[in-house]
Amino acid sequence: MFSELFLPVLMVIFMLVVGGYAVAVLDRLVASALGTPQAGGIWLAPMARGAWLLTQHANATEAPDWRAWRLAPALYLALAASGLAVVPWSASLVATDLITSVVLWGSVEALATVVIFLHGWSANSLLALIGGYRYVALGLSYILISMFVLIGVALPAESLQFTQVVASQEGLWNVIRQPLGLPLFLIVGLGMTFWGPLNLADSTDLAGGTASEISGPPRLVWDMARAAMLVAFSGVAATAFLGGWLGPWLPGPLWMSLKMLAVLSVLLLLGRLLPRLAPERCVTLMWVVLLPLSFIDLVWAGAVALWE
Amino acid sequence: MTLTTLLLLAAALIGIGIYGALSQQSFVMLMMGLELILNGVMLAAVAFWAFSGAGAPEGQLLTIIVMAVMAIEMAMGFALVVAVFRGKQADMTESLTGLKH
Amino acid sequence: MELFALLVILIVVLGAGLLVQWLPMRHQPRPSWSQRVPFLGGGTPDSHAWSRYHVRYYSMTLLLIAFEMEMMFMYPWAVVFVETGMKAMMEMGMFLAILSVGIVYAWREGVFKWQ
Amino acid sequence: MAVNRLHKLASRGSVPVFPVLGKQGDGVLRHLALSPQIELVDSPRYASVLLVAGEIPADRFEPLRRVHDQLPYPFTTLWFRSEPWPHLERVARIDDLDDLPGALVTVHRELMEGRRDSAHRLLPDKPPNPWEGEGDFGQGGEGMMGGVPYGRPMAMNMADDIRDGLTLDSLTFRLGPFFFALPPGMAAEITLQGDLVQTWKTQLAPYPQPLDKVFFDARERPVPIAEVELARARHHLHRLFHALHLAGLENVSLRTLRLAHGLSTSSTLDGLRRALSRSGFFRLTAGGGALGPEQARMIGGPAARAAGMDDDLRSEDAGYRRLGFSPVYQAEGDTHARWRQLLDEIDQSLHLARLAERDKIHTERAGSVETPRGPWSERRPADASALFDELLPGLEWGDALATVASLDVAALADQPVGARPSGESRAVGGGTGSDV
Amino acid sequence: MESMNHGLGVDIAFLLLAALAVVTGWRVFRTDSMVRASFFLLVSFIAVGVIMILLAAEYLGVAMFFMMAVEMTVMALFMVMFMMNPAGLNPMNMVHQERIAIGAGVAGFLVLGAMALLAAFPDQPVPAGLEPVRSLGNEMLGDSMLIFESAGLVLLTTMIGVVVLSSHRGRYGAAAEGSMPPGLEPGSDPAGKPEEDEEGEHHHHHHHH
Repeated sequence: MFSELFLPVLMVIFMLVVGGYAVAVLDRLVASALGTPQAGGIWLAPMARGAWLLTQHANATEAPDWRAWRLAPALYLALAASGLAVVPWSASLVATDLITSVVLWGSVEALATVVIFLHGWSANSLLALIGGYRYVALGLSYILISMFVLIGVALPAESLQFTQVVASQEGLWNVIRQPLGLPLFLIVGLGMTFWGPLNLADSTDLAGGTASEISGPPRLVWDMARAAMLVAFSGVAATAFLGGWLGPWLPGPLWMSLKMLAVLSVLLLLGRLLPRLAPERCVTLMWVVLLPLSFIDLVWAGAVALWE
Repeated sequence: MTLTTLLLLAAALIGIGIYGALSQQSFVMLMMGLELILNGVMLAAVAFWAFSGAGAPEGQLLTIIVMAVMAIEMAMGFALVVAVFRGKQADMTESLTGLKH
Repeated sequence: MELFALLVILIVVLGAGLLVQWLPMRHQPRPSWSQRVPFLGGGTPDSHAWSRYHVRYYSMTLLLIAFEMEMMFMYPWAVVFVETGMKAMMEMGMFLAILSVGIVYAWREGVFKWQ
Repeated sequence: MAVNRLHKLASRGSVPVFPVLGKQGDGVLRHLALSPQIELVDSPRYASVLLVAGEIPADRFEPLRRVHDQLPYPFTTLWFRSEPWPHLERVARIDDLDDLPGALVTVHRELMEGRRDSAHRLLPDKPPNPWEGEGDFGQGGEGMMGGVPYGRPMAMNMADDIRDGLTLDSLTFRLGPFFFALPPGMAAEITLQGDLVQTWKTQLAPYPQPLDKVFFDARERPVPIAEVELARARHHLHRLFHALHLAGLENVSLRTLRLAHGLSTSSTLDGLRRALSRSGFFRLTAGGGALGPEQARMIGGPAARAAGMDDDLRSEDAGYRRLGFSPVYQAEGDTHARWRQLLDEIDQSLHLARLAERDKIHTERAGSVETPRGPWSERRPADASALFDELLPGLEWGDALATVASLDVAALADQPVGARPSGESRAVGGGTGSDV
Repeated sequence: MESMNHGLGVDIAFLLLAALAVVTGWRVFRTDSMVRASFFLLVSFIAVGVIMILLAAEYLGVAMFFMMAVEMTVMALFMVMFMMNPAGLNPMNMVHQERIAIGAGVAGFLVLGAMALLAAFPDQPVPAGLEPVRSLGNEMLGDSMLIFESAGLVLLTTMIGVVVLSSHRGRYGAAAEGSMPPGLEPGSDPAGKPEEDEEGEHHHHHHHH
């Protein structure tokens, strides 16, 4: 009973906490590397920020949808947790090994759009509402690209299970076998965690967008959920494209965390280097440029899977 | 979790869907009722697939086709609402007598 | 059994998210009305933000629901692709071609622009 | 015991400051952006210290009270070179720019460790309209769309949508003088339908912006061209800093600010220009807002040159002619063209400054000078914020704010930078005037 | 899939999920805020999806999640766009012919319930070793390939129909401008033009079509 139930829960909670902290520290490292000096110790700053948010009072708007407003950050955190639960750390060490874990990750992405819109809507304030609605345009567009790319990954594995997907990359990692896959999937990752160029939900021109009316503990949970979703996404990207736990010499989980850190730093770097896209151009880009590219990636993956 | 309990649940969902579709004044809420009916139909289809269909693949395909019907019905329904709303800002089922003008 | 573990994980993390918000706020006073005015750089809104919001991409969303169905068909196809070989590739190629005709038509009609 | 350990930990982080800009306040903003321990935030909800930078005119006191009350507990205020309100107790007032960051850190630390108690709300604790117990079910509203449910009326549809004929609810609100994306001090009444601007009425014009002293001297007597061109380049870089923050490029905007801070004839723009063009700043970000010919003539200066008009007072000046100056201009006149124009002008100014410094050339023609805001012959360039009223309707929210950030509409102040407004008694303390 | 052998945990889970589905289904029509209504429906769909997973139809259950998440988001957008008082700030009663609706609902439930209780359905449970996704895939590409391709065609017609109906500004300019119904005989003035349009070509936005 223990290993069946409590081990997965402990694993996911451990990944959430350590992953969230790693994202905060890595973000500050990338910022100071790119020239924004960071005050105080980079390792201590996330703790100090969390403590400050816990002591700050939570804000309220005039007539919010209270339950949905408090539920949305927690739901986003729960989605990140279910994403992390599906990531395999080694052939046997995986929190929940569903037969259709690839489809479950697709539904986590779709439900993330629902939760972010709910967070923007339930504050009943203008800037949050615009942020929520703008994000849904992006949120509904990146789902298709993500699914084409993930189906391309599932082709050689002949199954929708992440452990099988990793097993199918025994000979060659998908990042080399399907070259278009990882770049497209990184764009989906930026969209899903509204980070950097695709940050239409909590952008600076909306004074914080969906999060412009929250402060104190709700904002702490929202930031932690965003960091956790970044970790979950980098886990899935490492599993689908970088061969998960496969790798010479080092043990499986160590390889997995190295690959996740690599994907995380690429995402954080992209987030700092690229300006925010205009929403209209973003939707057109997704549908007219990236979708055909994911078609090509799928056909490429099919051809390679057939001739192997 | 026997076949009858599943069918009772599906019947309950279909009942609520019928109530919703008939009682709501707004076109969009009426479509919510239809969605709930199709939800019950899908549950019944899977229940039959699992208990008395010996896992026949056609059962799953039927469920996917019902989902396709739900998606298409919803898309066309909202497109009609947009077209009608652009004509005359009406959303109540009573006032939508004619589609022509 | 994995499903049960997944549900437990969801419930535990959801509870943790709500608890972290609720515990510190238990003894915080309800903010005053002057603090609850939405932030507009010192300005005030005339009405509630909740309104019949004029979404500008509504035809894109409708197009998406129809296109989303393709996803439903493609996952099982991916599982049996290697077994069935070239036949599967041809069938899915036809399926994708049919639906991409719809997208090219929508693009020509300017559906992806802000209506 | 655990609580004050939390407070002690909280006091060690960076100081979240929400800056409210008064006259000559944006210089303070740029100075603080460079100090690492201060974190300038976009919304009062994210701050624990409200910094009032520069003197706030009386017609903006009401919005300032609103913003003051929107900070969550525990918070406090700090007044820089402006008179704090009498009824705020134990409020710090700073006049010297150099010890402002230090003062902010100490105020924040005191606040976190409880040595300084939080400021109190100024406005009464009353809903915008009384609603408890009124209306059909006591929520202050009647019927479907009537009454003031929970204190505010419901949004009604005022006018047809200007683009796709669906008449849905439009949201009217006033975007205040302290919204960081607008030029300091500007307030406007905006009507949106969805995120598309239907109408834009500028209500409070932005504060007149002070220019470098060298432009004032250039009107009386010949001044070295190198100094004029460096001041022009610094002004453009400061505007680029605000726009890049709005576009989400934090690091590049701080790099622009550092470049402006230590600007000399030897500094170049190439690294920055490559970073911007490679990141797609000129193609994929929010754009739009193309100026018509008469609008361009009305505003003048770089914005007009971005719209294809090549009039520049410098081309009539013999000194510039000797340096081989010819005005650079774009064609489209929209937001991206204005940014390309700005970068070209900075490049040109640095090039002219290098040549002029080598040959010690001075301006010849006194009486009129081409300021970064526009030509200044007999009258100072006036405020052009009325331009937004016709330019912005029809733009999406992001495009509208990008257009506002790209257009320099504020009028020129009668005093150069750093000179205290006549009303102030004490002259500015240590700090050199020019670096504000 | 041991979940099929009717363990106690599975039965409890089923009862909880059934209650959740019915209650949220009921709340859909009882709540005032449209966004809450659509997301209650989403919760009801998710509950049905989890029940499907319990029934060993793994793929269908999880596919329900992402399919319904997208549809309910779009449903929420449109309900807020077209419904008066979308956020339910003024509690409203948008119901008509209440009695008939309740009667029809209860009647429907009774009829189907009776059928469920009385009819004898063949008892052929799913074979243990069946892989649902693989059997669905083979079925789709093999015997019922025709259904699969015709579904694609129907989806194409839906996409074109949706774009024609909903987008205002097509390639040839706005839909409303200048679009006049054709005359009965070629070249005659448009048939069925309402009288009030006679007073000149003044193009009025509202009642032009």
